[in-house]
Amino acid sequence: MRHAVSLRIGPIGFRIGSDWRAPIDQLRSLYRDYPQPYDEVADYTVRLFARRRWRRWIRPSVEIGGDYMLPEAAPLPLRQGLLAAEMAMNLQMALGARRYLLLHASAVERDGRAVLMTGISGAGKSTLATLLAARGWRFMGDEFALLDPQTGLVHAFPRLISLKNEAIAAAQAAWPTARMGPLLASTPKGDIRHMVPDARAIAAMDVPATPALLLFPRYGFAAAVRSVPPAEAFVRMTQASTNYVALGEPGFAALTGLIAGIPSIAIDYPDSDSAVAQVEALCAAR
Amino acid sequence: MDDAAPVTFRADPADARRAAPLDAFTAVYHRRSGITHLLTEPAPQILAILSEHSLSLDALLTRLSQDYDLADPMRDALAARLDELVVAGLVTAS
Amino acid sequence: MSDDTRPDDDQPIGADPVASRRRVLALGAVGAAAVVSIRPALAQTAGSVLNCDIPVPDPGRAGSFIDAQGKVVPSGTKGAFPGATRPFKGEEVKRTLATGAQLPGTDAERSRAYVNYIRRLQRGQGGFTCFASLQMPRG
Amino acid sequence: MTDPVTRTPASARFLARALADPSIVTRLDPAGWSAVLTMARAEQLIGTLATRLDGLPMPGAVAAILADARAAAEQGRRAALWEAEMARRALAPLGCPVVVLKGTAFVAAGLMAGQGRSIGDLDILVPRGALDAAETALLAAGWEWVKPDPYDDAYYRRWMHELPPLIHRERDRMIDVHHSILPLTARITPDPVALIADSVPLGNGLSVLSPNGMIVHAAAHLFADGDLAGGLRNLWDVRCLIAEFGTQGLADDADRHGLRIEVERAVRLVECLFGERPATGIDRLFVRRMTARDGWGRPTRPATRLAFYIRSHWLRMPPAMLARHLWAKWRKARARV
Repeated sequence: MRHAVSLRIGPIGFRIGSDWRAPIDQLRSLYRDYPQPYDEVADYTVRLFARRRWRRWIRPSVEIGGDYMLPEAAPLPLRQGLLAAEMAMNLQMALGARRYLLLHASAVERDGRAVLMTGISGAGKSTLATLLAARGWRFMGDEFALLDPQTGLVHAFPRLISLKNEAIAAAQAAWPTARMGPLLASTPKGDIRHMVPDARAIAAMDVPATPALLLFPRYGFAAAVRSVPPAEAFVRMTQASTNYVALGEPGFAALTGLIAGIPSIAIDYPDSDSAVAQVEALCAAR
Repeated sequence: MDDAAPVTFRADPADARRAAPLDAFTAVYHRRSGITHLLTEPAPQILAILSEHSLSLDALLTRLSQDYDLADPMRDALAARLDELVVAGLVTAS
Repeated sequence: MSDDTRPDDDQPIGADPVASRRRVLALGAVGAAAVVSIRPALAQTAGSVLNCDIPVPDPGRAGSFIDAQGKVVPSGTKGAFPGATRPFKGEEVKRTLATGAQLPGTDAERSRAYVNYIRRLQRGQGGFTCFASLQMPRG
Repeated sequence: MTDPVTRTPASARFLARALADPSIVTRLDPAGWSAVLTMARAEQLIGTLATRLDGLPMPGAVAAILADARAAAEQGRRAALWEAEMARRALAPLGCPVVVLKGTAFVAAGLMAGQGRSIGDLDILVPRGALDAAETALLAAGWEWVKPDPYDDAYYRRWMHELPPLIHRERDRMIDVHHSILPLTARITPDPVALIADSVPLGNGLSVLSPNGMIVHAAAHLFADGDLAGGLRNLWDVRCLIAEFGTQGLADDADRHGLRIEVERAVRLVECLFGERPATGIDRLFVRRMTARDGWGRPTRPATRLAFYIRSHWLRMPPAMLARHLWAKWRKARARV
């Protein structure tokens, strides 16, 4: 394609091609410290393209494509091209990943032990992971945690942190020096701004961790902690994984092993500070 | 298709499945279909018996009441459980 | 294998000396369920990463009306509504499902009919993947 | 046209050659590998490629991607066979032959064409007289209509060679129940009775078409029905069937179903795309269409694609009916605005 960039996030290599220069320039800049795909061969190809040739110039509209596509993916205006690229990369993972059990969770690590935080979007996964990282945890990812069925270890996928609405200011307050992408105002998901994970997260992204705790955070409730029964945790994780069924028996073994091996805990929290305190208290108790 | 002989039920042998007990439920991966099922009592018990024997509904009810104290020995309830297992493909009726 | 849950003589249950030798097994109610099959979460996650559309009705049935139950009925059916003039955004549908707010550009009854239609979507129909992506596990 | 020695392939021609002669991939550089992997995914041939290249020297990243593709194909095979088994259980009381078709048939019979193949919906062929009973049995066993649209439904029932598609409400998998291998409106009318009579029971309650029947079906599907989308994969099926069973009696079988031209074309194109034979005449256009894919996975050659798209409608319907069909579709589209 006319404009292209390759990069690797954790173990996953991407090749992104675009009909326009701008999204590629933004990716180049924000992902400048990330390595190239292993052996220079990307796992997934992503395409940002105009459905009709004239759409490159007149009200340019970015279609999301690649190795794996959803027919209902709606195009985005060119000024949200970076968001389109991030969506397309996530989509390749969600639909194509087979080497790892993909858990829709943010993850942080300390002393080789990983805390996984899963839940609906808006539960505060990204914010929590960012705030914990600001307190000395290693950031592993805000969207996907990659569980290796062969080893039971979690691999990092520290893509750009996708901050929405109020989370933008909160994350910036925690990480005043962080590099930020452009503010993408009034996207279908509200205001979005991407934050580059800190240098340590990028430098250590090839280092996996042993899962230690599975959290189901929920924002907007009085602080509370309850243990999640294994069957409930299992079912919720099958639904929080886009490739659980596709993986077959290795996925079953990996997920039942994870649930049996570590505590599953739901935490309700009224604000980020309480959540950080709750998570750290739970980890200290272990 | 219907005749006098009663329908008999049968399950694949136990090694056709991989099970992981989770509290009151058992997660079962069925190798042939690649589908995961979450089973609760009495489904695992029924599967265990039908993996070794082909039984009619009445014979299965008798067998279960020999092995267990049935809290509610209702034929209709057992028929409903078998129906679920047939729909899930874990048990065949013939 | 926990399939093999034979009576366990070592496990005392209750005080009754007879019952203690045998496990109690409940067959459950006729309407209850003892088997739940895990379905692909498909684009659950894609939903949080993707901007998607749900046309009402899908393009294969464009021009048809939607009745109060969400069924697609022939154009002009009394009491039914014409299809939406533009597809709804995934986020709009999500908001409606979560809060009960009306879909944009509709009144209460029409919004309910459309939501019923969307709830009935199945794989293979336009908008299904988008709808599926909104089905988040309950927090 | 692409030179097979090129390090970064410009069309799916290279992919076809790599399937036939895997050793040529050793010449690829990283950009070339990326292009081939992307094309193979776009043509739904990544699992097949992975199976063909297994064991060859290649970069570690490529080996890992192809290992994933093989695992995905294996899981796809499992799901396809299970869907066939569930259909068998539902249809067993009918006592009629149930012939599984296409990808599911290849894996059910353990054929080379099934190795690594991606498999979509379940396609089965049943005698036309059993169609109503099959429909009733499937609906009772958890399948539901995908599109309850009156026009489409009437159209299918009157003119198509299959029931309107059904989907299973628990497993989300589709089934197409055929009673012939081409639409009743097509100018060519194959003989489904003969196809079923020649079919081969697998011993598990399901049957598959005879080897020649499979080739005839693949050729009919390729050249007398659709617009050649996925054509490379379907032609690879034919290539594997010929490699495994030869072509003995194929011409006679093709004649029986009025598909001689299509079957001959399939055999020729196999030799062009997977062998050394140069394409001549109109075959060149078919080769152009089937390899119209670039290293970014994009469809190329829009004019050729459009020509084959129009041709597909022409093949399926007599002109008056085509006009009626397009009119009904147009009115529906207009009513929407």
